[in-house]
Amino acid sequence: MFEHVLSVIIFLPILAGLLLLVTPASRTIARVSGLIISLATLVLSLDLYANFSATGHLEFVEYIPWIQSLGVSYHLGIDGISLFILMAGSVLLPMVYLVFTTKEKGYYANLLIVQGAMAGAVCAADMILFYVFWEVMLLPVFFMLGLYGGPKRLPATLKITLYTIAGSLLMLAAIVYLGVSYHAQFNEWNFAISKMAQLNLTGRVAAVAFFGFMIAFAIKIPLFPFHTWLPDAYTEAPTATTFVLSAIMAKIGVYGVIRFVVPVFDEQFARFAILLAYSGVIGMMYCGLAAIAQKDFKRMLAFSSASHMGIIALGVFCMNMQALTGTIYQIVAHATSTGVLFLFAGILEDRTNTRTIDDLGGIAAKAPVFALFFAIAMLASVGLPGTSGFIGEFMIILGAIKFNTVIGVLAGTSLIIGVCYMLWMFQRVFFEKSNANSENFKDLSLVEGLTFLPVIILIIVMGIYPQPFLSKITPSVALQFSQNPPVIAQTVTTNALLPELTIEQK
Amino acid sequence: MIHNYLFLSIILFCLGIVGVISRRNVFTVFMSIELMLNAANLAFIAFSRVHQNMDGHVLAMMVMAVAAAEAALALAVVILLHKHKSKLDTNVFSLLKG
Amino acid sequence: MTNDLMLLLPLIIIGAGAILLMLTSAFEKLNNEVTAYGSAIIFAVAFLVQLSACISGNAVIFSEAFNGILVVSNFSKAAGLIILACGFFTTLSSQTYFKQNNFCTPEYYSLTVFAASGMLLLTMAQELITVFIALEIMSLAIYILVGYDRKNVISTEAVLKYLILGAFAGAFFTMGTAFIYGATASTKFIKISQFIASHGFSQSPAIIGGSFFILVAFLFKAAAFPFHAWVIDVYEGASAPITGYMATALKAAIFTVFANFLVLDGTLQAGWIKYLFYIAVFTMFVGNLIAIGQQSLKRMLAASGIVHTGYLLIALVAVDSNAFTGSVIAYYLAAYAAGTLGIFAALSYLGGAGEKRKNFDDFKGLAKARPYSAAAISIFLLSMAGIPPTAGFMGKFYIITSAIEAGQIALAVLGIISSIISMWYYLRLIINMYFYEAEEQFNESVPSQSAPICTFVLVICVFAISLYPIAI
Amino acid sequence: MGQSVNYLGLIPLFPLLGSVLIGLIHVFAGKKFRISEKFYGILACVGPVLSFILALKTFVALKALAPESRFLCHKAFTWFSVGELHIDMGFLADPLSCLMLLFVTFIGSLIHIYSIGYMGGDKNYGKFFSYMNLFLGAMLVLVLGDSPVVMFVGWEGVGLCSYLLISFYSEDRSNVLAGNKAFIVNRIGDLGFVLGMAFLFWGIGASGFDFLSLKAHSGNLTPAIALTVCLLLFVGATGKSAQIPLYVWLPDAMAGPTPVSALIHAATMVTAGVYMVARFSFIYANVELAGNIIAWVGILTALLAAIFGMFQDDIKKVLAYSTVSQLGYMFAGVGVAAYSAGIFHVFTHAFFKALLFLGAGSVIYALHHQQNIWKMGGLKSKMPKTYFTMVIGALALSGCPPFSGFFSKDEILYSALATGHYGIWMVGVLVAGMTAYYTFRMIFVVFHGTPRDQHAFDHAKESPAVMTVPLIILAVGALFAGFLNLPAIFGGSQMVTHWLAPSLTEHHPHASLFIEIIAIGASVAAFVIGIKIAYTKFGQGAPAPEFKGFAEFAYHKFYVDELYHAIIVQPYKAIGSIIWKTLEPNVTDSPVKAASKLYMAIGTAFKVFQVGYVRIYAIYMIVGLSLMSLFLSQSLN
Repeated sequence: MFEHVLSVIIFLPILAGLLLLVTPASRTIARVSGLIISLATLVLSLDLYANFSATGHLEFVEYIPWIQSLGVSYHLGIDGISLFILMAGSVLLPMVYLVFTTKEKGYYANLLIVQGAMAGAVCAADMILFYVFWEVMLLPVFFMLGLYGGPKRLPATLKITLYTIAGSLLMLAAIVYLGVSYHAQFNEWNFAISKMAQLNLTGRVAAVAFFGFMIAFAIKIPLFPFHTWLPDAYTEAPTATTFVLSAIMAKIGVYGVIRFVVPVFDEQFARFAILLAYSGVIGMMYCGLAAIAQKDFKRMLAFSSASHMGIIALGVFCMNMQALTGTIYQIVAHATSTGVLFLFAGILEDRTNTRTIDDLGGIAAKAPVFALFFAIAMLASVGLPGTSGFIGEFMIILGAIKFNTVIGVLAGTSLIIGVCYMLWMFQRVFFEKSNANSENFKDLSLVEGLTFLPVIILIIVMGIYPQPFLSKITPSVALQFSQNPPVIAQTVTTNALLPELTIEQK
Repeated sequence: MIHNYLFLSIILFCLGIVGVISRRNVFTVFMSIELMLNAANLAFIAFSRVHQNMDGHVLAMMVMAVAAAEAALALAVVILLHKHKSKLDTNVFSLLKG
Repeated sequence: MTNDLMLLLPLIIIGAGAILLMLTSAFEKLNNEVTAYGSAIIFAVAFLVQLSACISGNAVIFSEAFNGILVVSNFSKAAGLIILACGFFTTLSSQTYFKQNNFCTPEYYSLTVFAASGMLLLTMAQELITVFIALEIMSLAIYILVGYDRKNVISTEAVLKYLILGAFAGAFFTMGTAFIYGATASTKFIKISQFIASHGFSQSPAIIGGSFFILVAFLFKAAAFPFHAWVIDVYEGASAPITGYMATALKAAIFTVFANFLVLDGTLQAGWIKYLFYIAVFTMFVGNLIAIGQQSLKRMLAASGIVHTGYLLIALVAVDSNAFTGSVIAYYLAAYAAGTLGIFAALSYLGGAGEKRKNFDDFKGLAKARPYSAAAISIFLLSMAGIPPTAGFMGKFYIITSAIEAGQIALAVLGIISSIISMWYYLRLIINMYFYEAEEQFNESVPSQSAPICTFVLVICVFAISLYPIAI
Repeated sequence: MGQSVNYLGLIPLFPLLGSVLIGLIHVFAGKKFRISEKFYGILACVGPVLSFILALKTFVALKALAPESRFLCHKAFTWFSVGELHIDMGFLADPLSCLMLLFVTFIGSLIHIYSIGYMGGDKNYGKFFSYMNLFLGAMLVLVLGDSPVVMFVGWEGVGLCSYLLISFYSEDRSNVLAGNKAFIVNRIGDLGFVLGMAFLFWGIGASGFDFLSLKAHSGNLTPAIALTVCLLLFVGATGKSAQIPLYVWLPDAMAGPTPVSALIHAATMVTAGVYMVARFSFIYANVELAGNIIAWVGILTALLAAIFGMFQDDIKKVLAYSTVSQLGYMFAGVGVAAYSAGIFHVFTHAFFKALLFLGAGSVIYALHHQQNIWKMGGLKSKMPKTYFTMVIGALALSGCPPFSGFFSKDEILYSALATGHYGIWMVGVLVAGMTAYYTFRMIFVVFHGTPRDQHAFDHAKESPAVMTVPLIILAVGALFAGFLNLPAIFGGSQMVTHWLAPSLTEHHPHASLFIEIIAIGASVAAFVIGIKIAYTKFGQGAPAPEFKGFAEFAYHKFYVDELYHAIIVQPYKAIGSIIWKTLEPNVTDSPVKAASKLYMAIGTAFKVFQVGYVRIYAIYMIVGLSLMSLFLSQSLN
């Protein structure tokens, strides 16, 4: 493994994307080169994964000073938490190039850029660097949504962009506040994420900074009630963008919470965790219920994704090891399942020219492979044991019960809510009789089938044999909790309704 | 003694301000500005006297020179304005707004 | 003395160059082209000299020249670099601009260089009357440049407004100078500083009043609230390259001298910080609110210029008068200049004959017809909006860091909120360029390559500056 | 800890592999290469049969051990391990699971064989067997799982298969809706299961979350958590085993092919709840309140379903309600802490109910998918084998001595009586009578009397051997399975109860002979009365009755489905559309919308200040300057 592998994973796609944009390449060239680059990234990531030794600390560290007077540096590294988000991106993105063949050059170029930027945000070990990538990853989304989106794309574009930028600028202020506080407390400028955990933050300003971070991440995740950009954006965006947004970008929001908020603002976090947890749970239920009212399957998946993100975020707020590990696992599981579902939705839309659930029917009979794959992804998304979706959800619910019984029980309802709309949709789209729209539906081609096959297999493998993955995650998670034993690990909310059910801290 | 000079200077300055904001004729406005500059000059001279050095005089001369340059430009602008609209009312020139 | 002259070499080159250009423009054989390139060469030479001075970096931070009237510091050098670069790009953009607009004479370039000489002087000035003279050298040249299109009533109206209000502000400056002179018997910064140190700032009404008036004049030139109203109209009336020039070089010069003046004494700065705080806040927000409703691109950019003035005022509020380096201000000025100049350079060749394209809607669908220009403009806008990895982001980052470091957390947060507000009108142009179908073809050929090249170079600058680290 | 044997993992693996294989062949090669039905059929039976053989092997191995150490386990791999949570993908064979294992694989194999005939000609033949194998695999995981979490894998897996098989004829919307209903209702139960597991884990799971460790630490549970766990797990059981209030899905589930109804919705899956309660007997035994609740819910379900069963006119619906009713018995049994009795009834029920369903399937097959009993009649002569075996099944179901159902049902009723649950016992006896009534109502209407639909009757003929042979085998089971647990009063040794004893935490009540005789007497009397009424009304053939009053109410199943629809489904959808149509645009999104409106409004308003008059700009300056000076003078004072 060579030294700068993370840099290559980040900048290879970005540079390739930029190069595609500035050269008059044809769209075929764009697609092929995008595919090659993303496969190259995949190979590198897999190698990285194989060599990752799960020490819990950052690995593959790269460190180049940048603004020495402020301690800002080009500082990369991954641990068990970031590794999986990075992997999710690397594994999933090549599919887009294989499946969607007829898009414009800029589409593929932007995809490449967003892939690199997301990798950068995940690998960044310096807050400023993180912020840079965090913002950069929005730009391709902006252009893809605005250029290649649906008919109502402009308001959606504006909404997501302004919403997200507003959040992230608040985060910038909070980041700077952290750096300055570090300077004040240790008389040294530093913006390294890992150093911030040593900060002793109290008072109102710290609480404001905490919300600066939280709001930024809450918008990205999106956490109720900051989710209102999501239905429009997910629906109007071209499939690949929705895919990127839901499968990976939303996860980076959760990642941000784990990386920044939990270790740094331990006190504030412990104080507001219950509030945030309710926000997660309510969001899960709210979006899940809204999903049932959708006529458009893409929007339904959008709400479903938002609903799942609520539960994923909840895992972070429960502040125990099972829930947090569950969250990270669920991040990957959700990325694979929902991501693939969005791609399938894209295929459905491409082939039938409709997104209305009621216009379809009987596809299972016409396209058994497609239906099979769709069903597996759907079942993973509803958390069926034996698929990837179960492990994470189970651990999150487990942790939530420990954290607060009421929240745990509410979190459990995701088992029911998710399955309602999914089955209903599956029934209307895949079962029943076929009609004019679905009469000539073609099953997945060989290339498409082979494209999706690894992910479908991954979904099942991750459900049946998750331990190899978990063993890479747990050291980092354990480290996270060992860093803040006094506050976070001991915060257990007493259940006001049924005090005798409160789980004791051992 | 100095106070009297200063009072005069300030009164002139204020008159200049009032002229700028109340008059609409371009000429009068420029003259009002000249008045303000001259008020400053008066103050310079007066302070120069107080401090018993000639710096103030030099400064006044500089200001006058600059004022002259400004006035020259102002006249050119006035001519231009007149060419365009045949009027020297500042309110006429409000195409740029909003 | 020789040493002093060496330090002033860029200024001398520019001054001599300006006079030379003025003289040569009497010859009819010298057409606009030659003058344009001539002035560009003058700027380039001066820039390189300044750059070599920066790099060779004589360790003396405060090298006095001319008996303390002028001081060459790293800050002034940096500001000088920015101004010279702005001049360079402005002349080249103008060259292209005047292929489509025919009110140019060779004197135009001479005046550009003259303005630059005033600005350079301003960055170094450490004496109030020198400041005044430099200010007027600069302003008079800019007045003329604003109204250069004599046939155009808009342009004339712009110069009228600018002239009246500028002279009005100038009068305040002289009055303030007179007060300070009255109190301290000197107009040198160093003497004023000594006087305040011995007598105290708040004990001396003349110092308070005088510095107040001077502040007003600076705030006017920098277009801060409530002295901002002119800037919108004047920018609209002026030609695109000159608007860019005003927005960047002039602002750089003003903020340099403003900072120099403000830090001459700690108590002076402390006395005004409270006001500057509110002014900064109002400037940012008023600028934003004006920008929102604008249909004309230049008016929007003018209003956004007001907002950026607000950010720079944050930096001013946050400066530490005891260890003043001005690096944050200089960095922000450079970052802002790169973005703004870039846009105006692009407008110089995209505006069309007689600047027929000036509204947001006129640029709909530009990305299809001219993808590279649209991309460049987008990058500039993103830089102005402060989106990484552009220079504008780093500038904003430094400003916020310095503000929080100085304990001005509220100001930092308000600055952030303001940039959230500003996001929409920047994105609006990008959206117009990219996400709409073209209403026209943009098919006229670009008359000359210098403005496009400027645009391209500035794109590189936007990224290059962002990588350049500074010390706070 | 028990002995480790590797082949335990293979037991569920065979059908699972079979399922994958058949599924792949069906999807990718089925149409292209015209794979014959025979090939599918044989392939499909290999897995179950192999599993059955291994189950026998397991049984032999267990038998060889001393009763108190009858545990075989196999930890395939660490499934997931995070902090104190450590879950192995482990399998546990103890007497309880071994019993389940045996009859699940046995009946599963039989039904697979039967399906070869029944499903003949279906275009999704391969798909059917793939699902069936998948089901069997999942069921075996459920049975063998050595921790609640692994059990839950099977638990949800069988639910999935149930869904897939109910909506097997997916072109018909009502079938798919029935499938959806089954899955969703099951999911509601699963929520209880998951929450129960969570509480259990935080209660005592930290030192090992497999059944053996849990059992060892069960004393550490606080009463509150123990009760919570019991009730939550029981919620899970009500979903899977169709008890009040979640029984509604099971009758609808009859939309699936009949072998599915026999295997999943009668013999195996629906009894999982009982199995689970027995599995957790070490907790339930200590929480009497939970036991009582379970017993009452069970017996009331039995009553309710029996009432519904008396008025059904679909042959499968009759059987479905009878299943619900019998499941109620089983819960009554485990509720009064007679776990072995409950499990024994599961065991016998599997035989006779599978038999009845397969028999019904045979009838339906013969009549070309006619399910309405009022279109049948007199089939006795046409289908003697079916008739004969079904009567055996019916007698077993009705609790006629000495058929298997008699012994197991009697065991439950006796336990209820002996532990002092008189109310439960009385209801139980009543239900026994009703069972006899509706079962024989069905038998009489279908097989006796005169044909009601002559055309269908003429074309009806006995089913092929592949279908009747399983019927006969099951009939033998239905006849004799009861003797395995012959109580002492009949000279038996209660083999099953003793066999199960190491797995269960159970206290056998020592009741007098008198009580035993009362229990047996009442059951037999109820059976006789029930069958008598049925014979009087339907023995000679009767027309389809008109339902009035209570009967009509019962015919419509007390309108429970409609009620659920009105108070759960409709509000759920309504909330969804309220959120989407009202809340989202007008409330949640309104701050954003208001902000953007305000933004544009202020932006437009601010243009007013740019009046364009230079004089006014100067006034701005002066006003600003004056205000500043005002503050200045303030601050100086």
